[in-house]
Amino acid sequence: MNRGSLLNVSKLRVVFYTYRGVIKALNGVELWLNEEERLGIVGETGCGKSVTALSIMRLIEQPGEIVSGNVLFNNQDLLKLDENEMDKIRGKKISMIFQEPIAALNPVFKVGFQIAETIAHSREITIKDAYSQVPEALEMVGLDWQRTKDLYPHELSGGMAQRVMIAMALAARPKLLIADEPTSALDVTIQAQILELLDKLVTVGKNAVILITHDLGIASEFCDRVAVMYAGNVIEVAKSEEIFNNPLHPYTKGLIESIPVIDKSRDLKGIAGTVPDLVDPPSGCRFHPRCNRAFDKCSSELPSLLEIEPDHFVACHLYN
Amino acid sequence: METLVKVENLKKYFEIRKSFFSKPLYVKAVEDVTFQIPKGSIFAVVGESGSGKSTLGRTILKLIEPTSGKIFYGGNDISKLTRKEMMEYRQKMQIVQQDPYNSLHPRKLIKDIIGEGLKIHFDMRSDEIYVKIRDILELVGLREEHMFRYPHEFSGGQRQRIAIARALVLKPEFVVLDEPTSALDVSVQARVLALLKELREKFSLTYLFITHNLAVVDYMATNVVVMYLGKVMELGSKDDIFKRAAHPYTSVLLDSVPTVGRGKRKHSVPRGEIPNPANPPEGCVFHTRCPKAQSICQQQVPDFIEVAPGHFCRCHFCR
Amino acid sequence: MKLTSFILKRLLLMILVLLGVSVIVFVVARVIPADPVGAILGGNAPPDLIDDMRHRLGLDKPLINQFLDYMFGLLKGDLGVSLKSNRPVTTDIADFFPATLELAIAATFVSILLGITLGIFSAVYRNRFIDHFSRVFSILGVSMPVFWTGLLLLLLFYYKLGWLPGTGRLSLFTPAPDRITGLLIIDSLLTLNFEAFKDALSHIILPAVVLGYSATASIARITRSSMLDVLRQDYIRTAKAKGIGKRLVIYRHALRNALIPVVTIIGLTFGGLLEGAVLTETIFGWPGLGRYIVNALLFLDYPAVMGGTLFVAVVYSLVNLVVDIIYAVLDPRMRV
Amino acid sequence: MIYLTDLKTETAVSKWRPIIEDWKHTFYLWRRAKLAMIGTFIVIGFILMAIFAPLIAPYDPVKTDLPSRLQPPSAQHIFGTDQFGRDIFSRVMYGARIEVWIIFLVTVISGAIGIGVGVTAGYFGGAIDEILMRITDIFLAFPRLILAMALSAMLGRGLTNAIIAISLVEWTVIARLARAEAMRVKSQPYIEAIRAVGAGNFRILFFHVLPMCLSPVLVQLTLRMGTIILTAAGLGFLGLGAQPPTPEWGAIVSDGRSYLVQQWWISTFPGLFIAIVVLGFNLLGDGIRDILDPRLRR
Amino acid sequence: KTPKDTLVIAGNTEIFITLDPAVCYETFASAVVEAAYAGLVKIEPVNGVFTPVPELAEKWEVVNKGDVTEWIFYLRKGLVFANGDPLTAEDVVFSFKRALTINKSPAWLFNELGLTAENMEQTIVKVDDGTVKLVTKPLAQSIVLSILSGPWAGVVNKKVVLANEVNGDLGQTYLTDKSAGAGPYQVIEWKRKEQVAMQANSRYWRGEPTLKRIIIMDVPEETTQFLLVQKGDVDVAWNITPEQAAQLRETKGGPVRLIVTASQSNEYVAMNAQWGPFKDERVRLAIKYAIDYDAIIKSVRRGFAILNQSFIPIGYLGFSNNNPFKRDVEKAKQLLAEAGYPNGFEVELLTNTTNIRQNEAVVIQANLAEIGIKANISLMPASEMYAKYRQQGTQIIVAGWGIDYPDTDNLAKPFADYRVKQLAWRNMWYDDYAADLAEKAGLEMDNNKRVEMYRELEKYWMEKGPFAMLYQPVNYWAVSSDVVGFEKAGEGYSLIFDFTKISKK
Ligand SMILES: Nc1ncnc2c1ncn2[C@@H]1O[C@H](COP(=O)(O)OP(=O)(O)OP(=O)(O)O)[C@@H](O)[C@H]1O
Ligand SMILES: Nc1ncnc2c1ncn2[C@@H]1O[C@H](COP(=O)(O)OP(=O)(O)OP(=O)(O)O)[C@@H](O)[C@H]1O
Ligand SMILES: [Mg+2]
Ligand SMILES: [Mg+2]
Repeated sequence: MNRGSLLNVSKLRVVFYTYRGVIKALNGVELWLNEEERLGIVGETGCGKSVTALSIMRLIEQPGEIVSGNVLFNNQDLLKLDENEMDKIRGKKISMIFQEPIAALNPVFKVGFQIAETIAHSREITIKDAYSQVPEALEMVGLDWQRTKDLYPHELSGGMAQRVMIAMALAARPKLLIADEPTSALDVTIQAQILELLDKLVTVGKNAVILITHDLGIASEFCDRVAVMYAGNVIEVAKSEEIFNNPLHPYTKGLIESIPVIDKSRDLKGIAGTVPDLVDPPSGCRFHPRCNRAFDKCSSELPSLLEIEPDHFVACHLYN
Repeated sequence: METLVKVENLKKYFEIRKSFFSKPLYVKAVEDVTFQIPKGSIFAVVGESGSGKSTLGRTILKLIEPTSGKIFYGGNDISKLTRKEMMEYRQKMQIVQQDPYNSLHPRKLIKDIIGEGLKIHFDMRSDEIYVKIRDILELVGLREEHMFRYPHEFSGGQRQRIAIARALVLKPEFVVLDEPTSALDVSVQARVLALLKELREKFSLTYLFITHNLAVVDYMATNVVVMYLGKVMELGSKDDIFKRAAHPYTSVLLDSVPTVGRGKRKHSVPRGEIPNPANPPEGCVFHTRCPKAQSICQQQVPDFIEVAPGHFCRCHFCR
Repeated sequence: MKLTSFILKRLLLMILVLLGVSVIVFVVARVIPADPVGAILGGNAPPDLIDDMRHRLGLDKPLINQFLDYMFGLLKGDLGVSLKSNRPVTTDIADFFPATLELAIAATFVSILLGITLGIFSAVYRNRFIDHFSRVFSILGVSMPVFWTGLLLLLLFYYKLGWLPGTGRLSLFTPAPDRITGLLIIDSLLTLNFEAFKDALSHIILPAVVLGYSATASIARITRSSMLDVLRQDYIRTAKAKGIGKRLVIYRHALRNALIPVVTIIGLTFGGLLEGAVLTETIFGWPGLGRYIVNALLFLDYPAVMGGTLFVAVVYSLVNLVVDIIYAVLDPRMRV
Repeated sequence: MIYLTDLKTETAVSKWRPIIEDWKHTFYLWRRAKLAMIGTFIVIGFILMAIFAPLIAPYDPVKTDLPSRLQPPSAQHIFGTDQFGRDIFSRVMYGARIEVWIIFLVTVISGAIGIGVGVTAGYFGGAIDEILMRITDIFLAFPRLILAMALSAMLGRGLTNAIIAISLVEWTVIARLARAEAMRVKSQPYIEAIRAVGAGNFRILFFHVLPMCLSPVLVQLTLRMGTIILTAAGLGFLGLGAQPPTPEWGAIVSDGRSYLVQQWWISTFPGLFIAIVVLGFNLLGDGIRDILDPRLRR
Repeated sequence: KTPKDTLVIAGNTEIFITLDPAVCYETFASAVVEAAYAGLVKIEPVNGVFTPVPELAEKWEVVNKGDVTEWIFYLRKGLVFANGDPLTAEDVVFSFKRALTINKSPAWLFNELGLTAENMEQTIVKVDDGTVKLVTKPLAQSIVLSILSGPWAGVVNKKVVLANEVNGDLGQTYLTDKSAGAGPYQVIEWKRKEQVAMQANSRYWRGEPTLKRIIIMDVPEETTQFLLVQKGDVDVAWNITPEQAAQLRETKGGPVRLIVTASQSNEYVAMNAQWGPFKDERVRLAIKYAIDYDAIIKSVRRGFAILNQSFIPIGYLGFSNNNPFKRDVEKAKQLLAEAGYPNGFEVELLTNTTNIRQNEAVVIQANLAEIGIKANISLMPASEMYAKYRQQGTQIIVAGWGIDYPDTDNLAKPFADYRVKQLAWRNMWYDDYAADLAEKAGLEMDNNKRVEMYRELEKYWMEKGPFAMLYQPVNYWAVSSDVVGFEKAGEGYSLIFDFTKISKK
């Protein structure tokens, strides 16, 4: 059952082994993506957004482990590839940008080198040859290449660094760009710039995007579809207007009602309780201890992600 | 309304020396700030990162010494007081810091973290202190047994509550809240904000509320000051700022905020980035990024003009 | 901070430090309850001769005068005359320092090679057998008394196997290369004297290994922890996400960053090797400064002790200055 | 009042729980780090050896017995005997007491001076820092063995003075570390928070900054145990350490040096013990460092 | 592996200070000085007795003039220095005066003779190019001749020395690492901490020695030396340990032989006669009975020592082989009790850091413990120990006396005459009877009478003196079996060493 034409993640389970026990970080994540589509992933901190992204890239490391599931990318299961084959996907077909752009750049190499390295790898040319394409890449993201290529990461502002990251990520013209909170560390003004830039480049480059964010506003404005995650599960997926105007899952509702919005004075509800400990997660639906509409079944059975309305998927027993 | 805190021409410059021999450079983190905080208000300070918000809050509390200017608390000038003389005010003025993960001593039990101030300021027996801590923890939504835990056992929201408890246990009148929710999830943020509102009612507190999130300002504040590169750009009541914004910078900020449920929306994207604070632009500091900038803006520093009663703006064109 | 002014500042501070060192060394050398003159004249000499000698050396002057004399001498670059060798201390130092320097460099080389390799393996294979092995192996280096390892290796490689020579810097009948730097290996290369080069190299191996091994642990430890630290950084994740492969990630992206803190330790280690080589020098008959200073101290040849100590302090400070500069070059963040 | 009370309910816990949890966590990390475990056992064994030396040692460690001199290891003398017929095993056992004493004193003295100087310099900064650090630099630039030799020659010979001399050399390393740590800690928000509730410098320095500096210093000291033992041995080599017939390990090894080729057991066994104990302390120190690593803890 | 005409010695040259005859005073270095410089006379061991034989002087006359003695030395004809310059009386006079003017360690030996810097113009006189006159105190002849045979009395080339003088140092700097003498060898270089190289002097009056080159490699560590000689990389290991020597003694017939000779020195324990319990001579006697001499010789020296409880060593005038003390704990305890110390006392036992001394101290400590005396060992580097010793600051000390010139006088005076401010004085044994006797014996011309006097002194000294003489050490070297004649060469060692007697198979 392939729902997306580009990427299909199904039943993805990831655990981390720690002293307190096994953290069941992903508990059967379902996610799909069509070509040129933009998917937003939102959720509270620790719900597994980054782990999902890293699993797609196969970058989960000790003490973590992908226990089961499939990640089909162009109908090829990435989890079954060996490291060498995977290296041909990373940075070429799928690339990624991260939250702290300055920290994500290697402090001892000049910007130009780091971009050239990426280009060299993706086109399978030498780094020397790749330098000729650095100006184009930098200009694409609106940077003065003459000046920027010889700077070190610490000499960049956050906004510039994120532009460099974007240039690096898109230089290889990947099919899929995964952006893990690309703007959370930036000011609103810069955030707006970056998002606009991304929007432009992605439209031109016809890349599919997974945008991870905890700002529902960003997801709403940038993405075609939004997936809401909670404690290691995708609990609701829908078109972005739909999900904000007609949230079905109690968690999604709670989340939306917690957001202060300018010019819309209302009481903020918040969601009672805290995110569960994933070492010993609640049985059944992991949200049930915080859910004000929970009933018996919720604590015993994990709801699966079902299409309740056209293109609107929810994992909640209320809608069965 | 009665004024609780008044700040006059407050300046805080940080010296950064590039080398042993070269002349020192200054970061003008707070430059010539003047305002009054009415008693009982929630006085919000907004601005981009590095605009001097935290420095302003810390200077008012005299956690760092102001370079010049006056700070009045309840009519008394506290800007020149020594550490000893400040003691009395320390109890009345408190702070909740930006980062809940680093604001609690990692090797102390919660009861010691909260009890420290009590031991310093009040001559209390330990069982009295115990009761006080228990009560304040209950007030912020934690329980007695939490006293005997270490900070790392708490989530961000809980830590922020502990920090609030630490500030409130001294029965202060004035609390600086330095981005109390920026590290928290929205669902938790909503609850912390509500808690803060509730506590203000209960103890008739006055807040200096620092944030970069305009939506939160809209939800919380009664008065707002907008800062840019250490300078106040605009100052007024909440409605002045949100409904009748006079300064282009305020408009830019407002315009940049992403909003849910409105579908894809085209922003008027602001230009450029915040300049190096050690080397701010001549004239109006905002001119490099201002959509309305004229040649005058590059040369002349705009005055701080009262565009309406209680609504001030620092722009050549704000009238 | 600009590099030149940084260096200037450091040099100024260094002078201050050296002033302190010379004051302390003077005080310490003079408060020791022993008699240099007696030592020069030997156990049998009668008291009159000793008094006469003391007078001739100016040792009967008030301490403060002696101190001032000494400091003025220092200003002129004069470290005084060794009581024992009867030569200017500077000459002695010039004689013995190259050997020490050569050994310290070779030992540093060994310890860097060993330490960094072990450290990287440890970090990359953290908590596996390789990690455990290389940690224990490197710590054993500091744990074993130097003369013990030294004699053991001598017994094995010189006596039993006969692979390496036993003592000195050159074989007895190998003519020394013309002195240019005083470092035999370099001099022999410069003069294209390959026989001397081979000979000098084979002589330095054992002492360098013994000395270097003792300094390996700290380098290995720093490399390991710094490497672990770097491997956790965001930019390593970025590099992996680029798909350039594990080897390149480690060698290109992690190593350079991980080695930055290692450089400081290498500086400290090098300083330690300069002074700490006494026992190694003794076992391998290495004509170095370490032995010179210790013997001077045993002999109470205080001008030599003071001069030698001061000299080592200068070298130590210079080495650390150089290290800091290298540090700044390696780490662009320091180059603001 | 919904926001004030509706936190997740938890089962009641005792006030000891955090401490027990903390220890459980430490224990877990410790068990996972095999080398740290080995190190701990070595160090504990070493201390037990020191405590129970009189019970373990079959012979008087200082009594000479010339007829049975230079005997190779045998059932009677498992480590053999030295040039005076003293039982090496007994000497090694009793020697543990001396080593413990050396380590204890050096740790206390150099730890106290180092932390005092380092924390003061780091916390106050400015001129105080500048002065204290220059003094530290002076001691650092000094050739260490020479300084120790000179100092112990100055103070007079004997073990205690040698210990003082070693401490006076060792403190610099600690001071640097403590200073760096104090500088890091003092700029942490939680220190400012404590200042905000009205605490003075003294209170902050002693109750808040100092405790944070202890653990890295402790780790460093553990790692330096080896250097300490070996420096003591080096001083013994020059007649400045323990005086005979004290069975100090370093002294035994260096005495036995000239017998190494024929009577290998004289210096090999104590040498082995030095190596093992130093290894133990190093592994323990590395382990403590890992265990204290905040990245491994929550 | 070493060339046939070259002798390679591995030795610890750390103690080398200078090779200038007027300054050099260290045993090992003296061997080099002796090889490079010839004196008027030379000491030869003849049947175990040190006998002065003519060297540069082919004969001499002695004229007794009451309070002084005149010595006329006639030089051989046609003497030349190693560099070919002629050697005349002028050089001899210059050399002696030079030593007195420089006034370093050996100068006091000239003073012993009555030659001083003040009177040298009158007492050291060139009669003609071939004749030298010395005016000395009226000392026993053997004293004078043996002092004049020492390395300090080696003749230096006046021309060369003056040509290389800097700042009026009389060539001291120049002669530090070079030689300008007429001995069988000449020093060609001394690379400090590396090697001393000597070359045969083809102009030596007795003829060029067999070995053409002698190289002393600096190898500070004994074990390394031992390995080197066993491996054949050197011919001689100069400083081996007693254990290594003992090992060689047992393995006969290998490529390396052990060479032993009696050493010209003494090892003793000395008590400060003015310190606490030691003021009482019974206590001192008790200690002499407490010490286990045999054990020390057997265990510390591995038998490489000769039991000798007198200050007179084997081969010296008056040697009697009289060793009255044997370990007797009961007697020692009884003596202590008589002196009022039945429960013993505590004392600081001082010695220096060499292994042997340290080991001796440990045995003595154990011995003393048995009679209730608690001795705390205090180890110091030699320089520091001697400083304390010279200030009369010791309580009980283990030390040694290296003989300066081969006459009993050089032992009797230091050990018994406090007025020469030597050992007796350092130990505050202010005994006029002993002092007078030692002095008188030195002035006695009749050898038989001298012997009697020394016997008497010895007896008195053994009973009352503050010294417990432990033994006379034995020298030992590990020598490659290719080397011939080393025993002969080393026969008078620590006093003289004669390289000319060595050759190689
Ligand atoms: N290296 C790791 N070791 C142990 N646990 C981990 C590790 N990485 C992630 N986890 C756990 O996996 C869960 C999911 O983490 P993840 O980083 O995906 O959250 P997130 O949704 O990205 O949160 P945030 O918004 O804070 O980035 C968390 O409970 C976290 O504790
Ligand atoms: N201790 C200091 N030394 C030097 N410069 C400082 C110091 N503290 C702050 N600054 C500088 O002062 C300026 C204002 O800093 P401040 O922390 O007040 O900004 P902010 O508005 O609180 O930013 P943020 O939103 O990131 O918290 C910045 O440029 C900062 O670099
Ligand atoms: Mg994340
Ligand atoms: Mg701030």
